[in-house]
Amino acid sequence: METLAMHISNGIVNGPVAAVFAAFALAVLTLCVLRGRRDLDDRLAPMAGLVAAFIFAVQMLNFPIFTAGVSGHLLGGALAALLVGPWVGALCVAVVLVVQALVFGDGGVAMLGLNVTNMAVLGTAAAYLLIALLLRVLPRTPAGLAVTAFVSALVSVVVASQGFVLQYWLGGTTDLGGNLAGLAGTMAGVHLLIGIGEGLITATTVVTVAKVRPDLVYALRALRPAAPAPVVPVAGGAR
Amino acid sequence: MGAGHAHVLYREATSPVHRLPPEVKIAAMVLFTLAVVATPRTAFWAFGGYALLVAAVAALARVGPGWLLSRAAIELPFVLFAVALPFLGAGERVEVAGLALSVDGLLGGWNIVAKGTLGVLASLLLAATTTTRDLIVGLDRLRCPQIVTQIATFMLRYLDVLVGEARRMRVARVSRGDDPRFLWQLRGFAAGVGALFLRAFERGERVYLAMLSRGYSGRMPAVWQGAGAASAGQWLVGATVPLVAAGIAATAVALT
Amino acid sequence: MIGDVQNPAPPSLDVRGVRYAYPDGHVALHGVDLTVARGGRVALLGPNGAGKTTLVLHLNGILTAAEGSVSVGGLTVSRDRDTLAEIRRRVGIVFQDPDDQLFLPTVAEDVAFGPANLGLRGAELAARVDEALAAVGMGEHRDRAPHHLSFGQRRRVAVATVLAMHPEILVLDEPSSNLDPAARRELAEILRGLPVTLLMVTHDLPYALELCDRSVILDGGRIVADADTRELLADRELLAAHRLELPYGFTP
Amino acid sequence: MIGDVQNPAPPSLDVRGVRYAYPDGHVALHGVDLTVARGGRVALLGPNGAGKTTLVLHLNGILTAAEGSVSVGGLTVSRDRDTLAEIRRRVGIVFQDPDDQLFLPTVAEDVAFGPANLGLRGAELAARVDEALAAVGMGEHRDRAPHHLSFGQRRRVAVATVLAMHPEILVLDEPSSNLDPAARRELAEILRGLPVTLLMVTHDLPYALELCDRSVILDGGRIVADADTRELLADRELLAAHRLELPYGFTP
Ligand SMILES: Nc1ncnc2c1ncn2[C@@H]1O[C@H](COP(=O)(O)OP(=O)(O)OP(=O)(O)O)[C@@H](O)[C@H]1O
Ligand SMILES: Nc1ncnc2c1ncn2[C@@H]1O[C@H](COP(=O)(O)OP(=O)(O)OP(=O)(O)O)[C@@H](O)[C@H]1O
Ligand SMILES: [Mg+2]
Ligand SMILES: [Mg+2]
Repeated sequence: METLAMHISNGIVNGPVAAVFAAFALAVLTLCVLRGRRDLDDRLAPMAGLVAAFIFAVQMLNFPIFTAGVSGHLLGGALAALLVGPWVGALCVAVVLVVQALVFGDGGVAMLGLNVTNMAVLGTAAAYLLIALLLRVLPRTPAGLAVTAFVSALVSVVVASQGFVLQYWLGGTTDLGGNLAGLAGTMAGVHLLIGIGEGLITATTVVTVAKVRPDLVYALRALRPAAPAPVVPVAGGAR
Repeated sequence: MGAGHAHVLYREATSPVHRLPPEVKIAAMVLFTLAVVATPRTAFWAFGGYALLVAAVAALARVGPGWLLSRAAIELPFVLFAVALPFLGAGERVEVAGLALSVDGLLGGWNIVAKGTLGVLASLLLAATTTTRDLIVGLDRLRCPQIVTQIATFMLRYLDVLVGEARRMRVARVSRGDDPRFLWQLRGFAAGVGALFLRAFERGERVYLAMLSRGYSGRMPAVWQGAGAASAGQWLVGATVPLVAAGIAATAVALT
Repeated sequence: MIGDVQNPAPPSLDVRGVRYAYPDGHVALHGVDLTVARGGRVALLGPNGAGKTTLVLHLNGILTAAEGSVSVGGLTVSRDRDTLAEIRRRVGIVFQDPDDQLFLPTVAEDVAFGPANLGLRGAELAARVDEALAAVGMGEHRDRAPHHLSFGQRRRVAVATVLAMHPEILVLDEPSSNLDPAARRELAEILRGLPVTLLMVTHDLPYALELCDRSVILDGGRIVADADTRELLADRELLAAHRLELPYGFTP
Repeated sequence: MIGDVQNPAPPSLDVRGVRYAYPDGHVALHGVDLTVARGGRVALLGPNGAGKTTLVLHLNGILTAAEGSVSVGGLTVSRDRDTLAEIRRRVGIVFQDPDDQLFLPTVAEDVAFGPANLGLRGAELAARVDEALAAVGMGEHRDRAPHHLSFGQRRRVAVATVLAMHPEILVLDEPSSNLDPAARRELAEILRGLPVTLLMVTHDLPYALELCDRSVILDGGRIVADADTRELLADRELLAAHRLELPYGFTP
């Protein structure tokens, strides 16, 4: 059983494919910057920082799965999408990846485009689409929010892992032949387990925040206009 | 709570590498890595050249080999992946010590280990010689959009807030008779995480508002930008590493 | 103050009918009116949970009133960035919790943060920092990390961060708490010497008398008294109705 | 105290030669000796940064002395889990910063946390919580989030969390700061009525006189005076040497 982590390091995927994905990631992030500027107010700025810090911290906790040295970590795309929205959310995850690549050597700098595509773009996008769908159909209760958070986190992790499979298929430096399907299966299986952990953490975190400070949950503000946020623009500064 | 400008990997020292403006170091490190990745995997001598280059910069920066190698362990999962490749790879096989290994897999494994390690070492050298604040200043000078540097600034600061609030919560618990060995032994890891998140947010929000009260407008004041942007001379000095690497890479491409 | 033709200078602080509810629905201010003339020195008294801190946070637009308005030297607090920046330049707030105020890696940098945001540089900036740190007696700790200081030391640095900005209007939320008695007196001496408009929240009534000629009492989110400090402190019944008491053995 | 054959009960607190340096190398305590007999009431005075909070954090093993030893009712503070648990059961500490004390989602849960860890359940637990909250006048806020209270309200809840544990030894770090004057007096009344050993850090000298018959002065990490509170407060020179002063108009 091989060991997989989500941060692709240098040399796993060939240069041209990495370059194509870097261009793709850059284009998407540019869009996020343009759209995110509108979202980032006095409430979202500290939240974006905290979400990034939180993801950074939990990504540092690599945890072993199975007995055979397979390790994985949380990705955070769903948490980011729920709390700060898809645009700023993708930026948060991307910032984490950039800083990790630059100063921790976690994920190769040359592979940054691939990592950003998988975790920041695919992961966040998949999560947000599901969130948008589920919040509309599920009841407006903490349980509904918890299910939304759990499912979107789980799915986003699996989707992100399949991004790696796609990239490896396109430009893996070693031809795995028939083992590619095996790689896809292993990645999906491992990340299903990671996704359950990620789903639990995302759900409890978001439900805790929503209970005390519903005004802080972007998804609830943006997708449930029926429950208007308080008129105050900057919330809860006083202690 | 503090903005911990010296992260865990920073090595306090004064060296020519430490003094180089951050934007130069970031650009050099990124270009170096790109050159390494672009090198054909069979040009073994080229990787030796890169290793010498890394060693030279490490010596200049007064970073010891022991420190570098122990910190490079972050790469371990991918090294294991690389070790598995010779078994998984398709195509022609060779016999090594009684095992039938894929030639393509062996080369692929080597490719990952060599390029991955060089990339990790390069970023560790950047980390060892650059404070997080300088890193952000560097990104800012490289025209990174302000929203990104702002998120990065807050992220680095909130890491301290998270750690600080986690410490406070632990002190609060143990002094009232609780006995958790780890944060996640609280009544469920997740519940503790949710509470910690909220606490850290509210603390950070108040700090942010207090910063606004003192005139913060999304960007750290210009005095923070250290000694000023890099001069042409500094850019030239910094360019030597990626230039040498590019030379090696070009030769390697031409030869294979 | 309305139609005050004699004195065309606008009041330093003008709070009108401010109502505020926290996001959790808790209403902290039920229509507060307060005017402080330029150079005025006012103590804001009241029991715990009265809404003093909440009111303070309205004075530079950190919280925005649900109803009513706040203006600072004639400038109305709004969401406009430039107006807010100007208001925050004029009003310096020392927060009740020093941990909310300090965030940079060293004391000196933290004190420099505000003036640097005002555009000061080089020697001028350094002089501001030195002066402010000397005023609170923390000069020797300038290179230490603020979160490695004692609570009282952090409070002093928090005061210095605001003094260094030379604000026109100084708002202090419980500045004397956790200070040792000498530091308390030294702070009073500094405050007395500053040519600013002063609004000071405090539970320490003798301190209020020492520094402010006028006092207002806030209780339950409403201003319930506004008078000369000496007179107000002499009204035991009024004080008692709002959980205020003079310390034993003290007569104003 | 050594060889005290008349009174075989060990002192409640026995601190011997405690030296402590923070991880950044700053030495906060340079050999502190302090003994408090069972039922003793001692005020711990001293300027900002003297090391008072650091000393307090040694009393239940949150910090561990580099040299010297601390014992509580004869039990020496060590790293052993069971000993630590027993010591933390005996010693209740109210921290200087209420944010170091409160961490649960509601006030009532936070107050119940300590007694629940002592094994209390059901009606008995509820009674403890009600009693403690009533003592600090926060009963009506029992279902609110502690971090949504005013600073003074949080301080009161922090006191309640410790009162609810019925500790044998009560250590309070600046309990009266940020309390309104009535709450301050009410707290003094509660403390006077409790049958405990009391160690109180304070900058409020009249408050120390009101509650403690003995006072020690800590300065620069060393105990520099230890005497009857009234005598100590009468020694103006000693006080002044350690940045302590009596408030204007107060005579002990
Ligand atoms: N973040 C918050 N969310 C909800 N309610 C809050 C928040 N902060 C304060 N409150 C409530 O608003 C009211 C006013 O609080 P405020 O902090 O203004 O009181 P204060 O007069 O400053 O008290 P103190 O003297 O204790 O500092 C209180 O009832 C308090 O519980
Ligand atoms: N976490 C820390 N790291 C390093 N030094 C610290 C830390 N906390 C406190 N100190 C230093 O240790 C000394 C004693 O601090 P302590 O908090 O015990 O003072 P204190 O007597 O409680 O003061 P105050 O009256 O201001 O609360 C001070 O010089 C302080 O700067
Ligand atoms: Mg207050
Ligand atoms: Mg202290």
